[in-house]
Amino acid sequence: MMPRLQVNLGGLSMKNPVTVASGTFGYGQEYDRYFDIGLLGAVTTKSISLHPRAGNRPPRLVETAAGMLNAIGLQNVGLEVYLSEKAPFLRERKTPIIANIYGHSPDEYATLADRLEKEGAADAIEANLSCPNVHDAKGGRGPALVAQDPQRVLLYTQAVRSATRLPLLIKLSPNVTDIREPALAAQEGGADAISLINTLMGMAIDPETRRPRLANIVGGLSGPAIRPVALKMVWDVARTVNISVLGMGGICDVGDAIQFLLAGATAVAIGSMTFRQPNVTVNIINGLSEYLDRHNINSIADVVGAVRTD
Amino acid sequence: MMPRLQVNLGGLSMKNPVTVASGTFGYGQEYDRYFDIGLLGAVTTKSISLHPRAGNRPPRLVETAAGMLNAIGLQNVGLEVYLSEKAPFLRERKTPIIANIYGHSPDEYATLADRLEKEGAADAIEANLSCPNVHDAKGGRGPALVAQDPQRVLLYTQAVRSATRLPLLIKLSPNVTDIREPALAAQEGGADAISLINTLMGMAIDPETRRPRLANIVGGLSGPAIRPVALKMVWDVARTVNISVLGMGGICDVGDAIQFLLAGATAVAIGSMTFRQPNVTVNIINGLSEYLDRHNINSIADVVGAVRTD
Amino acid sequence: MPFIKNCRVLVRHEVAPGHYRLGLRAPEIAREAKPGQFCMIQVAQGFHPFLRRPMSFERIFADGVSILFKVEGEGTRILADCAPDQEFSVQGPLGRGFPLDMEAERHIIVAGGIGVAPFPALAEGIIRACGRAPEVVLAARSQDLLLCDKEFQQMGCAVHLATDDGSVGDQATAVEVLERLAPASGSCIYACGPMRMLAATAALAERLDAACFVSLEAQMACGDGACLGCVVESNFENEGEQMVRVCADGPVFDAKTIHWEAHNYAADR
Amino acid sequence: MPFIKNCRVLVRHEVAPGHYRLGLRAPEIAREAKPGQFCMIQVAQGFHPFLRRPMSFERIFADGVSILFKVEGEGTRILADCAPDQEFSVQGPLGRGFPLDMEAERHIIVAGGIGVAPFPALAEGIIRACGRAPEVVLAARSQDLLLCDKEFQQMGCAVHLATDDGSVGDQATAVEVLERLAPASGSCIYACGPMRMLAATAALAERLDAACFVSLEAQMACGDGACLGCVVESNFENEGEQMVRVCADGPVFDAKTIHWEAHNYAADR
Ligand SMILES: Cc1cc2nc3c(=O)[nH]c(=O)nc-3n(C[C@H](O)[C@H](O)[C@H](O)COP(=O)(O)OP(=O)(O)OC[C@H]3O[C@@H](n4cnc5c(N)ncnc54)[C@H](O)[C@@H]3O)c2cc1C
Ligand SMILES: Cc1cc2nc3c(=O)[nH]c(=O)nc-3n(C[C@H](O)[C@H](O)[C@H](O)COP(=O)(O)OP(=O)(O)OC[C@H]3O[C@@H](n4cnc5c(N)ncnc54)[C@H](O)[C@@H]3O)c2cc1C
Ligand SMILES: Cc1cc2nc3c(=O)[nH]c(=O)nc-3n(C[C@H](O)[C@H](O)[C@H](O)COP(=O)(O)O)c2cc1C
Ligand SMILES: Cc1cc2nc3c(=O)[nH]c(=O)nc-3n(C[C@H](O)[C@H](O)[C@H](O)COP(=O)(O)O)c2cc1C
Ligand code: FES
Ligand code: FES
Repeated sequence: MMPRLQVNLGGLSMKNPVTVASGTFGYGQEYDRYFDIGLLGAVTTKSISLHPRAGNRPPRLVETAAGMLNAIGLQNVGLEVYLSEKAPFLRERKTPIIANIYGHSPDEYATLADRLEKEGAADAIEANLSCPNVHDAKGGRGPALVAQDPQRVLLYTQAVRSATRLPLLIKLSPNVTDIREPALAAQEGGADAISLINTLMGMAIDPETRRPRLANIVGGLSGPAIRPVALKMVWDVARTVNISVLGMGGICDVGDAIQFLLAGATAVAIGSMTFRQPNVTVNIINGLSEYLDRHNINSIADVVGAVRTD
Repeated sequence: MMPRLQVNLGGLSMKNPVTVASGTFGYGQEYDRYFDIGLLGAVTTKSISLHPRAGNRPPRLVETAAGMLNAIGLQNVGLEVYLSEKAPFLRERKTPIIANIYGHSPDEYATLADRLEKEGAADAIEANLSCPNVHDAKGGRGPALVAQDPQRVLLYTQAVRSATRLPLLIKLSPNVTDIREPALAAQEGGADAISLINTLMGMAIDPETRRPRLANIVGGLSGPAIRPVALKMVWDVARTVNISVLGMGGICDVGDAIQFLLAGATAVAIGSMTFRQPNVTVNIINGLSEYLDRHNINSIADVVGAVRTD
Repeated sequence: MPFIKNCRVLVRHEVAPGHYRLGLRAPEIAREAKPGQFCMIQVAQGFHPFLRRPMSFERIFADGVSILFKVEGEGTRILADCAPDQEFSVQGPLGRGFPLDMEAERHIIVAGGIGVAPFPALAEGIIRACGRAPEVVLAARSQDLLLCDKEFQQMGCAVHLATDDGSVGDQATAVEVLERLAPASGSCIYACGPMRMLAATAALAERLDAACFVSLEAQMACGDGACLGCVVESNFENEGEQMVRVCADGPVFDAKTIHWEAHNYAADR
Repeated sequence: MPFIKNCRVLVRHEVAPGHYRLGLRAPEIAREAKPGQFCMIQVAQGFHPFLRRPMSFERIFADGVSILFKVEGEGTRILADCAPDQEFSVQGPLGRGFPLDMEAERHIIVAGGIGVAPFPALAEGIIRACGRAPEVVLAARSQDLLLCDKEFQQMGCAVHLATDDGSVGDQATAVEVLERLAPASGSCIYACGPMRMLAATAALAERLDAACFVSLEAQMACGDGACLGCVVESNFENEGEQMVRVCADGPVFDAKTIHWEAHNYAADR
C-alpha cells in the first residue's frame, strides 16, 4: 500500500506526505505514547536555536473561534540538548527528521544547519524565518520578520544553503502582502521547498480585566480558522515556484489534507489539530489511501496540484 | 441612556458606536423587517459603484471553520438606483448613512463621493480600497488591491478628499505586510477615519469534485475566525494614526465589540454575524450600556483605547 | 414578514436511510408560510457551523411546519441527531413560493431525490385552491430512497415512480417519465431536484410549451436578500438584473428566466 | 501512559449553583490515574470549542473517575448540559499528581472554591497509604458554594470551613484558617485554588518550614508537554528550565520551585 503514498519533498523521500508542524509535536516523545510516530512521513521538530531559550512569559495561549493564539516565543532546549537528548530518540524511529531551526542571524542559521547535518541529527532542514512571537509587540515599528522581507529571505536562504546539502525548506509567514515574493526569493536562494504557512498575527483582549489575553500582547493564530488563508497561499506559491511546497495551516482531516495537495502541496503538516486529537495524522494517512482507492488514482503524486480550475 | 454611548467617528456623530459592515446589510431594507434599523449608530451601505455591476459568477459563498468565504464581486445597483430607490428609504430612518463606494479610478471615487454628498444621500463616505473579489485570480500577478499599495492609497484618498467635505473613512485590507503603512497614507491623504479590516483572502476546494468551491477560485474570509487578526490590526493602527478607527472583523457579541473599542476603535461594524442573527447589532448596543453600568464607566468614549498593557 | 423564533422539535423520524422529517412548533411562521418558501435554521449554539441552514417547508400546519431533509454534512447531521423537545432558532418564512396557476389544466410535480421536500405542502395547496390533486413524478436512486409516495397517494395524486436501478417504478429519469405524461400548453410543471434534472425539465417544458416553475438551491449566508451570495444567472439582459437571488427573488423561479447554460454542472456533487 | 477513550457519562449532578459532578466510565484511565493528575476532555464534536478542557480527577474508582467543575465558559457549559449516557472523548491520566509523603506528621489540604476538585481523591489516597485522614481547610465565597465538606467528614477528616461572608464556618480566608492550624516542620500542605491564595499559602509554608505542594492551572492546548503553552515561571536559574509546564512537569509542584512574584495577578479574573 505504501508506495502509492510516497512523495519526494525537495529531495526528502517520505513514505507518505504527512508530517507534523513545528512546535506542535515537541521532539516526538510525547506523542509516541499515543501512536508509533514512525508511521509519519517525517517528524518535524520544535524550532531549535543555538542556545536554550526560555521563551515568552505566560500566559502564552488563548483559544479563539476555531483556533488558538500562541506566543510561546520559541522556548526550546537548544542545539546541544537536542543533539544529546532528543535526536537519538527520533533516530530510532523509522522516519526522517525535518529539523526546524531558528537563529538571530544568517550565520546562526548556517551553524545550526551545519551541525545538524554533521551530527546526523536531521534529514532535512526547515528554516523558520517567520516566527511572529519573538519580537516585542510594544516596541514601535520593531524589526519585521525575516520572512516579511524578500531581500532578507534571499540572504538567509543563501547562508543556510551554503552550510548544508540536506533538503532545505524555508518556512514563510502569511503576514505579507504577496506571498509569492518571499517564495521566489527563497527559491533563488537555493531552497528545495517552501513551507507555509506559519501563524497569522493576532490578538485577544479580556473585556472584563481589559488586559490582553497573552502576556506578549500579540500572538500567532493557528487552527482551522486560518485554513482558507493557508490554502490560498499554498495555491499562489505552488503556481509560482518550481520547487516543492509543504502545506500547512488548519489541516484537521483527510479532506483538508487533500485540499492542500490539490492546491499544489507535495506534502502537508498538521499542527494544532494534534492538540485536539493526538493521532489525527495517522487517520489522515489512512484516509489518503482510501481517497486514492475511491477515486481510482494510482499515486498521491497525481493529486498534487490537480485542482480543476477550468 | 443614549448620550453615554455617543461617539464621534472622524466627524460623524453616532448615537452609539455600532454600525454594520458594508455588504452584509444590503441597503437596510431587508433587516428593517427584523428590527428598527434606526437604532443603529449608523447604517453602512453595500459598496456603490458608478454603474450597476453584476458581480462574479456563482457559486459565491462557502462556509469555513467559524467563518465564510465570499466572492460577491461587488454586485450592486449602481449610483443612480441607489440615489433613487435606496437612499430615500434610509433617509427616513433616524440614523446617519455611511455610503461605501467603489470605483476603478481616483476620479470615479471622487465622482461618487461628490454626487452622494450633493444629493444628500450620505452622511459619511467609506471608500472601499480593499475588495479582494474584483480581480481575476487566474491572471498571474494581476493588479494588487489599491489598499495594498500605500502610494495609491494616498492618491485615492486625496482624490475623494478633494471631492467631499463629508467625514471620510478609508477602508483597508488586512492582506498586507504592515497595516500601519496604508493607514498612515490614508491619514496623510486627508482621511477622517480608517475602517478595517476587509476580508482576508482565502480559498477552499471540494476534495470530491477537485474544484474550487468558489467560481472566482478565491474569496474573502470573514466571521469570527478572523477576529484575532482584525483586533491586532486595529490595535496597530489606533496606536499609529491620530484619526479615528472603525473596527470590524468577526465581531459577534458585546464582548467582542468591547475588545475592539479597548484596542482603540471609536466605533465598530458588525458583518457576517448579522447573517446568523439579524438583530445582533441591537443586542450589542444594549450590551454596551450594561457593560458601562457593570464597570461604573461614564461614557463609552472612556473605553476606547483603554486596553491595559502595563 | 419573517420571524425568528425558538422552535421546539415535536417529532423526529428517519423516513429513509439518511433522510429525516422534523415537526417543529412554529405558530407565527406557519401562519405566514406558503408552499415553496423556506426557513433558515440555526443548528448549533456554538459557531460550528456558523451559518444557518436553509430548509423548505415540507408541510404547513396551524401551529407548526415540518421539514424533510437529507443528511449532507455537519449541519444536517446535527439536525438529524436532535434530542426530543430540543429547540432551534428558526427564521422564516423566507423567499417566494410557488405561484398557483388556477387556470392550469394540469398541475404536474416533478421531484428528484430530496427535491421532493417542498411538494407535500404544494400538493395540499393545489388541492385546496383548485380542488384537484396534482400529478406527481417521483424519482430516486432506488426504492428505499423514494420519499412521500404514500403521502401523495393519500392526497389522491396520481404518482409516477422512477428509480435509477428500477427497484420500483420505471427504470428511467424523472424527465423521461414526465415526457411520457405529455405535458402541453396549459400544463403547469413544478420541479425541484438536481440542477441537471431541472435544466432538462425546463428544456422539455419549453419544447412542449408548458409552464414550468423550478425551486433552486444555492449556498446561502443571509437568506434575506442582503448578501448577494446565493445568486444564479438569469436571462435578464440588464446588468443590474443579471444575477437573481435564490433566497429573495426565488427559490421558485419561472424556468424561462434562468440562464441554464451558465451553470457549472461539473462542480455539482 | 495516557489513553484516549470515549467515556460515557454515568452520573451528572449539580452539586452547588453552577457546579457539577460527572461520573465517567473510564476503566483504563482509572486504573492508571493518581490523585492530582488530570484528563483533557473534548467537549464538542464540532470545533466550538476547538481545544480539550483540562479537568482534575475528583475521585478515582475501579471502572471510572469523577470530575467536579465550575461552569466558567462555553466548554464547561456544554459539559454541564450533557445528556444522560452521552460520551466524551477523554484523554488521560496526564501530568504528575501529588507526592505522598508517608513520613509527614500532618497532612493538611487547603482548598479555595473549585480548587477542592482534586482533593477527594487525594484524601482517599492519604487514608489508604498512611491510615490517617488529612485535615482539610475548605474556603468558599459562601455556604452554598462549599463543596465536598460532607465527603471529607465521612472520610473522617477534620474539616475547617471558611467563607468570605461568614455564612458558615469562619469569616476568614483559607490561609488565615491554615495559619491557625499552625502547620510546622513535618507538616505537609496540599493546596489548590486561586493563584493569590496559593502564593499566600506558599509564603506561609515557607515561613513555618512546612512542606507545601500546589496544584496549578493554566490555559492548555496539548496537555501533553508538547506545545509549551501552559508554562509558569520557576525559580530554576538555567534558561532551559526557567519555564515549567503545568501539564507535564505539574500540575502539582513543590511550592518552593514556583517564582510566585512573576505571576501577573492583575490579569487573573
Ligand atoms: C432554499 C433552499 C431550500 C432547501 N431545502 C431543503 C430541504 O427541504 N431538504 C434538504 O434536505 N435540503 C434542503 N436544502 C439544501 C440544504 O440546505 C443543504 O443540504 C444543507 O444546507 C447542507 O448543510 P450541511 O451542513 O449538512 O452540509 P455542509 O457541510 O454545508 O455541506 C456538505 C456537502 O453538501 C454540499 N451542499 C451544501 N449545501 C448544499 C446545497 N444547498 N445543495 C447541494 N449541496 C450542498 C456541500 O457543498 C458539501 O459538499 C435547501 C437549500 C436551499 C437553498
Ligand atoms: C490541570 C488542570 C485541572 C483543572 N481541573 C479543574 C477541575 O477539576 N474543575 C474545574 O472546575 N476546573 C478545572 N480546571 C479549570 C478548567 O479547565 C477551566 O475552568 C475550563 O477549561 C474553562 O473552560 P470553558 O470553556 O468553560 O471556559 P472558557 O470559555 O475557556 O473561559 C471562560 C473564562 O474562564 C477563564 N478560564 C479559562 N480557563 C481557565 C483556567 N484554567 N483558570 C482560570 N480561568 C480560566 C477564561 O480566561 C475565560 O475568561 C483545571 C485546569 C487545569 C489546567
Ligand atoms: C503552540 C505552537 C507552537 C509553534 N511553534 C513553532 C515553532 O517553534 N517553529 C515554527 O516554525 N512554527 C511553529 N508553529 C507554527 C506551526 O508550525 C504551524 O505553522 C501553524 O501552527 C499553522 O498550522 P496549524 O494551523 O495546523 O497549527 C507553532 C504553532 C503552535 C500552535
Ligand atoms: C457577503 C459579504 C459582502 C461584502 N461586501 C463588501 C462590500 O461590498 N464592500 C466592502 O467594503 N466590504 C464588503 N465586505 C466586507 C465586510 O464589510 C467586512 O469588512 C468583513 O466581512 C469583516 O467583517 P465580519 O467578519 O464582521 O464579516 C463584505 C463581506 C461579506 C461577508
Ligand atoms: S443568501 Fe444572502 S442574498 Fe441570498
Ligand atoms: S499544554 Fe501543551 S505543554 Fe502544557
